[in-house]
Order: sequence, then C-alpha cells, then structure tokens
Amino acid sequence: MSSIERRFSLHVPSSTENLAMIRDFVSAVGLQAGLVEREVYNLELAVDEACANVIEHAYGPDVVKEVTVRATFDDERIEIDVIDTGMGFDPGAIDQKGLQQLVAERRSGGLGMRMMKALMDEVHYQIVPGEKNELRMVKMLRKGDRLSPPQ
Amino acid sequence: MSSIERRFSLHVPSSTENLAMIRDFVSAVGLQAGLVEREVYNLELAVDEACANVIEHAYGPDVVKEVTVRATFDDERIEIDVIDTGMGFDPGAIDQKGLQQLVAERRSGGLGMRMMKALMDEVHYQIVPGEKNELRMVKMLRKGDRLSPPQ
Amino acid sequence: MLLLWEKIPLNQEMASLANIFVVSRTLHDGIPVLALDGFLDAHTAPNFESAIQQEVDGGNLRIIANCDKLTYISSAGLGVFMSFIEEIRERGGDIKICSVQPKVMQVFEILGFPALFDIVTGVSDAIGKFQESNQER
Amino acid sequence: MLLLWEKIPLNQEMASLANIFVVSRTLHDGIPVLALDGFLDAHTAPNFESAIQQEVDGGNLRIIANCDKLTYISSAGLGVFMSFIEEIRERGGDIKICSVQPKVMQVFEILGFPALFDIVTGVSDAIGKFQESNQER
Ligand SMILES: Nc1ncnc2c1ncn2[C@@H]1O[C@H](COP(=O)(O)OP(=O)(O)O)[C@@H](O)[C@H]1O
Ligand SMILES: Nc1ncnc2c1ncn2[C@@H]1O[C@H](COP(=O)(O)OP(=O)(O)O)[C@@H](O)[C@H]1O
Repeated sequence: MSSIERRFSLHVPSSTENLAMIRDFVSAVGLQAGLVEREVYNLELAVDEACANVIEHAYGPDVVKEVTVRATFDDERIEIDVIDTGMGFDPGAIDQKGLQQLVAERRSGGLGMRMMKALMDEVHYQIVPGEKNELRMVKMLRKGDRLSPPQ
Repeated sequence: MSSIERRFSLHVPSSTENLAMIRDFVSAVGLQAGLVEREVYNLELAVDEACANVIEHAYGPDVVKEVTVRATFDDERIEIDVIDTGMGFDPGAIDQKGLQQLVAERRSGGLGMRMMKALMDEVHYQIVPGEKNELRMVKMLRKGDRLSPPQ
Repeated sequence: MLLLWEKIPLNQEMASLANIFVVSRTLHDGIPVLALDGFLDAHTAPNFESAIQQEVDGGNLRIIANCDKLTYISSAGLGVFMSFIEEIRERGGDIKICSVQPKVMQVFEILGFPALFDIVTGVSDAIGKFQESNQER
Repeated sequence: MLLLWEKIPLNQEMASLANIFVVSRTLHDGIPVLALDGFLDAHTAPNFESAIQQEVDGGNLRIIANCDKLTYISSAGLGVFMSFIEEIRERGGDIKICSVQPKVMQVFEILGFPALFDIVTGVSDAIGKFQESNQER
C-alpha cells in the first residue's frame, strides 16, 4: 500500500448481537477513508455477511469465541480482514446454487458469499483450520467516480 | 470476575478524529452491559478523557501510533483499559490544581484526570514507559439503582 | 436533575447502535401487512421469521411485506423470504414486497430477487396484485 | 437508481459517527450569541476556540454561548471556556452560558463551573445578565 496507511481493528464476542457494532465500526472507517454513503453501506453489508458466517459456521453458538475485524486504508484501497479461529472450511468446495434452486429447496441461506463477491473488488480466504481463518476483502477507492458520472 | 464475561477491544490510530469512534464503541458495550443512558454517557466521557490524554500526551501528533481500548463486563462490573506504548508519566506527580487556579493561569487543560475519577469507581495506572502504559477504569453495575431511587 | 435522566429517550447514536428491528401487523382489505422497521440482519431475522410463521400457521397465505421503514437488510433477512415462498405459493398464496428504499432495493437486485418476487411501489399496488390473481382464478 | 444515491442525506448512524460540531453566530441586542451544536471534544474544541478568539479580536468581549443543541462536552471543551475567561473579564467582558441540556450541565457541575460562570436558562436571561452589569457600572 502506498501513501499514509491507517489501521483499525475490532474484536468482539462471536454473537449476532454484535453485528450492529461491527457495522458501525466499518461505517466509521469507511467514512474516514472518504467513501460516499452508498459505498459505506455496501462495505457494512459485505463485512456483516462475513462476520455472520463466522458466528454461524466457524464456532457455532460459542460466545466465548471471538470475531476479529481488521480494516486498513490508504489513498487507493480499503482492505478488510475478518478472522476466526474456528474449524475452517474449503471455500472452493462450496456449491454456489442459484436463487431458484435455493428457493426450491426451501433454504434460508447460501447467499452470503455471493453478496460479498458482488459488493467487493477482491474476496479471498486463507484457511488454517482451528488456528486462523482469514477472509480478506478489498475495495478500490475510485475517487474519480465521485467527480465524473459512473460509466 | 464472576458470571459470563464478555470481552471487546478496539485499536485505532492515535488521532482525535477517532474519539467519536471510541465513544460509539464504549456506548455499544455499555448498552450491552445493561447500563442506562446516563451511565453510558458518563462511561463514554471517562474513556474519551483517557484516550484524549494518550493522543495528546503519550505520543504527540504521531498518527502511526495506536490507542487500544479494551472493555470487559460481567453481571457485576464493567472494566475499561486504555493502553498506549508511549513515554509514560508519573500519575502521582501530577499536580491536581483547582479550577480557580487553572483559570488564573489561563490553562486550557488539567481537568481530564479529575473527570475520570469523578465518573468511575476505580481509576489506576500501570506505567511501563515506552512499552505499555495501562489505565484501568472500573464501574460497578449497581443494578439495584435502577429499581430503587438513588440515595 | 439526575432523576430526570432515565426518562430522556435514547439519543440518535444509541438508537443506531441498538440495532433496532420491529415488525408491526395491520390488515388492509383483510390482507395482513407486515411493516418492517429498522435493521434486518442475522440477529433480527428470527423475529421476521416468526412473524411470517404466525401468518402461515393462521392460514393467512397472502402476505404483504411493507419495507417503507426498512433501512438495512442482509442475506439473513432475504433468507426469510426465500425459505417461505415455495410453501406459501404451493398452498395458493404469495408474499408481495412493497415500498422498498433504494439502498435496500439494491440488495434485492444483487441477488436476483426481482425475478422471483413481486416487488411493487406501495401497499395498494400489492393489494392490487392479489386482486388481479383473484380474478384470474 | 444508483445515481440518486449521492443526494440522499447521511443517515442517523453516520451522522453520529461523523462527530459533528458546528458553531453558528447571531447578534441579539448587539451581543454575539455563539450557538454550539453537536459534539465538543478534543477534536472539535479548536473550532470553538477560534470562534471565541474571533470575538475577542473584534473587541466583542460580551459573549453568549448558547448550549441548546450541545449534546456532548468533554474537558477539552470546558478548557476553551476556562482559558479565555480571565482575559475577557480583565477587559470588562464576560462569557455567559445558557440553555444547557441536563447531561451537559452534569459535566459543568462535576468540575465546579457553576461557581465560576454565569449559567442561565435562556438567551434572554443571558442578555439580562449583561444589562444588569451595565447598570451596576
Ligand atoms: N468462517 C466460516 N467458517 C466455516 N464455514 C464457513 C465460513 N464461512 C462460510 N462457511 C461455509 O460456507 C457456506 C456458504 O456460506 P454463505 O454463502 O455465506 O451462505 P450461508 O452462510 O447462508 O450458508 C456456509 O454454509 C458454510 O458451510
Ligand atoms: N497517557 C498519558 N501519557 C503521558 N502523559 C499523560 C498521560 N495521561 C496524562 N498525562 C499527563 O497528566 C497530565 C494531566 O492530565 P489531565 O488531568 O487529563 O489534564 P490535561 O490532559 O488536560 O493536561 C497531562 O498534562 C500529562 O502531562
């Protein structure tokens, strides 16, 4: 990363109750990075999805476990890492079913990873089961977008 | 600490710009601990004072340095640690001047530590210069206060 | 003066952090309208789920979700619509979604909901949709 | 639809996080009234400091601080009052503080400000205080 880099991090118990706090944290960092409201909203949503996955899948309902959100930005990009120390999983093996199929199967889940990928410029996992599972999401700060209309 | 303990922490660059974020963090933890609005407000204020001191005195205007706020609560108490890795100081040697004297000297500071002590049940420092200076503040959760009128 | 304190309503800051979500129910032309207010995420989705479950259990299979005051939705909230719709349609009902704010609409669109759900402008349009399908039968 | 976005005002959540503080100036009976709005902390205190400095530089030594919309103050904000008051009084002026919300008043009280400052109910009371001291002279 170039220019002055700013680093923030938040650690909270693994509970859906803390998703609001995580979104407020991400929102504050996003505003400081110079994002406009729509961009902040989408960043909150992507991080919410990632953290909800940790809370639901990495640990189960074990509130003693922790979710870590790390945020770093400079003039060019904002990077968010969502970290758990749970059992991990193989992201490549996750079957990305279409909405129609999920509906037919009466599923209530299966949309989170798609949402993150739609909202962020980069999404990748680094999995070390039981030690450290890190999901890195990157959003480029295309400052030009705010001066000229989007293409 | 007894009962289920919940731990939270926040790390932000050492800049007054981040005081609002710190207050929002403290407010969210305080609400989850069951504090009422007045108590949340006072907790935010005490932590704001502690962090403003770190930002102003521990590092000077070096934004690369970090302020850490750790919050832990159970049924009985909420504990906040504010941590810096700056030069440290001798809290016992700080001359607590009266308001009248500060006004006569046209000072704009010198009130922060008094505020923390007035708002919290315990305030103590553990100083290891250049390594880790930790300010611990404790507020007892006198849940009874909310049922019966204050004495 | 301090005694007055407990009566002062939560300030803006706290209201936002409290992650408020409320479902309230009214009837329009006999059709239940569930008004969603606030933040619908993995924490609050179970509230919405049980509100829909209650309608289904009571045999009310024509449901309107009024999203007028819904300011936030994550995939956990979308999952509630997704998991009920098949059963409800099989039994001759539907969930019509109305009055969606642009920022929430964007989320519906990202996941392709407009192709599977009737998303309309207002409550009266949603009622209209149900009346149309009445005549078709 | 996405193009509309930039025009939507900041939502509640963001407004709170943005740590907004605004000083606006009006004249009442020739006396400058500085209305403080929002959060006065170590980050925003310099704005308030320069607003008072401007009055002093312009020879306006009778100043009213209207705290009607001041929702938060830390010792950095109190420090601004503290650092100017001696000079202003020596030169025959004063800072009167009015319309303080209970939660902010509590902070003034903790540090003993009511003994050193005139803190009154409304702007007209503050003007009255200045008129009283006119007559005394
Ligand atoms: N942090 C994680 N730890 C373990 N498993 C995970 C994690 N994140 C995602 N997964 C797995 O990936 C699957 C797909 O996730 P997602 O697309 O978000 O849908 P959903 O969470 O709604 O099932 C999950 O069902 C889960 O099996
Ligand atoms: N974290 C810290 N690191 C170094 N010095 C500190 C720290 N906190 C407080 N101090 C010292 O203690 C003094 C008194 O602090 P305080 O009562 O808050 O008043 P103020 O910060 O307005 O001067 C400060 O002026 C500073 O010298």
